[in-house]
Amino acid sequence: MTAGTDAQAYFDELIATDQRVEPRDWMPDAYRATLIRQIAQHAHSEIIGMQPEANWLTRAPSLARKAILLAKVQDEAGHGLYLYAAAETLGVTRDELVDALLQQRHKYSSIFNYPTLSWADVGTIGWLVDGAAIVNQVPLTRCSYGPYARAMIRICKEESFHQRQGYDVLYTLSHGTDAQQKMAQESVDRWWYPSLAMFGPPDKDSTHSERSMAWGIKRHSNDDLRQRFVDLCVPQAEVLGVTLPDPDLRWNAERGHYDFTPPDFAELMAVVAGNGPANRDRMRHRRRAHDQHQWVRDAAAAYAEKNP
Amino acid sequence: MTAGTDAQAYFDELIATDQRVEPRDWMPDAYRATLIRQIAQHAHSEIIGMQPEANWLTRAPSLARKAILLAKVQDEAGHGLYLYAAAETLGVTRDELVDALLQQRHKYSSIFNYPTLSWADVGTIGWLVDGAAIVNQVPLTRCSYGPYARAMIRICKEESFHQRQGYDVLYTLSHGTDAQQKMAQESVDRWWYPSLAMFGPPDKDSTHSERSMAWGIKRHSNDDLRQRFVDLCVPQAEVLGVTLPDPDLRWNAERGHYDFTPPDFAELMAVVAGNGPANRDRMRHRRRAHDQHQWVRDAAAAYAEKNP
Amino acid sequence: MSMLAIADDALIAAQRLLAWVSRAPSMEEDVALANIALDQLGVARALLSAIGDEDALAFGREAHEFRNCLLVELPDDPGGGVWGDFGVLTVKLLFLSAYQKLLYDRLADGEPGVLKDVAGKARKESAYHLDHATRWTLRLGDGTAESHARAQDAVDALWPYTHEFDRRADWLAVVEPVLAKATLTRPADGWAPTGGREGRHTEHLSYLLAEMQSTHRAHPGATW
Amino acid sequence: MSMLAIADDALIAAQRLLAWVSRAPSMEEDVALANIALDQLGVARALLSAIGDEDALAFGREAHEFRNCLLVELPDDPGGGVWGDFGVLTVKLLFLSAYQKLLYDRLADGEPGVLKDVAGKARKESAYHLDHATRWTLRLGDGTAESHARAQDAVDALWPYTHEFDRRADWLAVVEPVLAKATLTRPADGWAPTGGREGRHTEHLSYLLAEMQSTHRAHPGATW
Repeated sequence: MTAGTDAQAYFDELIATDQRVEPRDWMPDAYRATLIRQIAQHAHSEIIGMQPEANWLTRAPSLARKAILLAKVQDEAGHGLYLYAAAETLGVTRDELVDALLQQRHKYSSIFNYPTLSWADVGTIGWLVDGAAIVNQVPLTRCSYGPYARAMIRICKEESFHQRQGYDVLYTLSHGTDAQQKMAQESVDRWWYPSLAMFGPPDKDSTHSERSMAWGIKRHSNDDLRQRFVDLCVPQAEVLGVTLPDPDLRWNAERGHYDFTPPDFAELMAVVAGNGPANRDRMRHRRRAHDQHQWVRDAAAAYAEKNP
Repeated sequence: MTAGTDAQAYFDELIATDQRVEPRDWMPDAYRATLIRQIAQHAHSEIIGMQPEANWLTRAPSLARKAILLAKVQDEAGHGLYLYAAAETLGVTRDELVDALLQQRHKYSSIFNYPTLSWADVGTIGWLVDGAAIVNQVPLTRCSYGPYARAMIRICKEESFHQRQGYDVLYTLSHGTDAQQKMAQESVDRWWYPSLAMFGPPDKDSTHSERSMAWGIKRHSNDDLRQRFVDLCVPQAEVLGVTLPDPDLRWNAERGHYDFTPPDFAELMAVVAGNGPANRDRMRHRRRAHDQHQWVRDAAAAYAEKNP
Repeated sequence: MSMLAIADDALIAAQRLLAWVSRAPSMEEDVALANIALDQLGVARALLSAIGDEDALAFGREAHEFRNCLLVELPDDPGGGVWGDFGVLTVKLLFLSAYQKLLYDRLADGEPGVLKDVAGKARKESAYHLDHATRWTLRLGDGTAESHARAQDAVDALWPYTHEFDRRADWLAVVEPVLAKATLTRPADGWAPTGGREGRHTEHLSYLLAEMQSTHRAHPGATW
Repeated sequence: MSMLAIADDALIAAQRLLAWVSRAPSMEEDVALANIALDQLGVARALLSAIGDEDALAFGREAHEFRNCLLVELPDDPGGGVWGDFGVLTVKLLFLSAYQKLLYDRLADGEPGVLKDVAGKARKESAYHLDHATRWTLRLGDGTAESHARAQDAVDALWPYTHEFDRRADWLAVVEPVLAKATLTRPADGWAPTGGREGRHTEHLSYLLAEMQSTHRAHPGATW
């Protein structure tokens, strides 16, 4: 579609009045490309994000927790499907996007490149990782692109359910036996800074941000969202009875916020670049699920052709 | 080698005077074939017999027991090697014999077609299976074929060591917690009759036996050995505090032996025919170990050729 | 069929199924297999809770105390790895869900009680499982030469274990037409391993339990 | 290097090695690998006994309490199955035994105590392990095209984990010539995962422990 003056004006008007851009509407190529990249990355994150939690499905310590975790991981697959469908409204195919993931032309959220080392990590991921995701994603329910905004409404609702479940896992552990309490604390110690890093680099180093703000794709700065997350977590950690591993974490009455130690952004960059503890395992797992089932997809295609 | 009158006479003389036939000596073709079959079957049994016990190597409940079990399974591999070497003195190659196993032209002891379902089975195999093997094999230390007789001397010594270790595992269990005692009894219940079946079909149905007796390969009938084994086990079971699962087991003062219920020989025949609980798993395991390492053997051969 | 046996079938089937999640041939299949695993887990929990403490029963028993049929404990990868063979998964689910559907139908129409209540819901779920497995059996059996061969291998390997199902004639009446339509050969009957219902299992079950029970057992007396 | 870390290296290495017994490429190799596993187990037992109760330490700790390097906990089959890749096994043993030999040599020449005593015996054993692994590395690296590719894949995959070894220069001086002689390419240094010595492991260790500890944990307080 070429940009007529009218189309551009209509688009600008939609953005200016905080209305939704829909698939049939004209949109700037860069807007479309930005959205495809962002929605795809989000979809990839849901799919890769199944792995760290699925890692504890076979070993959940009670049948009730096993069922809850299974339903959660299933939801993530559903979110992935839902988001790929949203991306497809922008004129790409899911196969293209999956290929971009497998060929590592696309990224996914770096948080999933950390390993899940104990059952407590299932709780901590729910509490901190889903918690951070919600803080990141709630503003996206007002994203200027309609299909993405609507997907995020549904996803945020489910994520918030997951977050409460994770919190509950951790609460049970931190009020359990000594060994369970240790397990909970050890887990929070490992996940705190990677969770803070989920909001991306500090504003001063953040690329893409300004344009995304102007387009109504992004609504708050990385640092603002990170602060909001910390402010939410501190009182929750107190109720949980776990210690956030930051000796400099304290209330700043002047700012009306908690002061905190920022995550190690050099580590974040290393993980993004492919050198997190589990990047290789995650991609190997995803590729293997894809590659070793080529024969299944071939069979389905052959059967469909014979039985139209 | 053709049988001259002198050679046949010399062979007959050796047998008659209970001396040893050596590889360089002339021997009847049928004698050679019988020995090859028997020694190979014995070697195969050692190799296949590694599997049921190796099944508990990763899960042994103490490091001391793990080390003992590991050394035992290693001994079995060693016995296999030793026996294949003895068979090779009769003019076959190990590769031919291994091939006969993999192609299922040769048998191995049917006892290894039963699964090991608990740690107690490690004890029971030592006590009953190694015990039965020793009763079977001690007479073979006086076998007319020298290399086999000498192999059996060494093997019986080690087997008897293994038997005591197994007995000790079981003794510890049967004097342990309730759950351990149950584990021991449940294991003995499963292994008792298969162990009795290790002595083969009843004398009236036993093929090959008479000729093997005449040749000094076999020294006692199946039923005699089975009786000897039962007579040995009953007092040991009492010390162990386990019940042998035979309500008709009782001392017969007249015979000077224990009366007992014979094993279900129809079941034995089914297992021999390939339909035991684990026949397929055992052969699949052995074939896989062989097949999936063809590339390793090829590499070793290629390297040896380049570096003579 | 004891209630415990029905529960254990469902529990062990769920444990095998959920290992597929994140490893399936497609994302839709990840969702579907998670769904089937959740259904099985739901039946297991309802029945185990009727018998006693569901977690004590799931995490506190040893292998010989489980009463599931052997079929459900067989690994989807004969090598014991976490990456199963989708042909084995499909055929196993076909065999199992055909059996479970018949069983739940009978129980749902039977005497009032927990079994009737649970079966009333489970019959619909197992009808879906059977439908799902049937569709995949057709695709694999009548798909490519490779998929046909893999499906037939799975059918041949798993067939002996179906002798443990009661009311075999009814079961055959469901399964044989599916195999025929999928151009798969119905194996001859022969070896018929049993023992699951009496607690005599294969060597595979204790490994499954070792993993399943590991977290629970590492913390005796803890609440989760 | 704490005594616990040295013991845990040996224990976890033994646990990986003994899974090969009955699955090796030849019967001689079954014997050899059992032998190496027994040596590792012997070191682990001697050191753990010096620290405390060997079984409480082996079977009673959780993953984050283990101090082994990451290399030894990596599965020989990346799919987590029991059937490992002999190339991975070989290269892992080469890397590990080169490191252990250097370590035991130092300790055997060091201050009197348990470590010195254990290392005095273990240095000879690890010299044999290193020799065994070297021979296989040469055969695989300089064998067929397939074996070369598989050995190189293993070298590439495992190399990053060797950064966790201290005194890397000494280690490189042992390993680099072996790789060169085996016509294998020494990978560039880059990603250098760590954490094992602080109890931050890979996802693989907890599975290994779940299996290893299963019998022991199922019977709290029992004597074996």
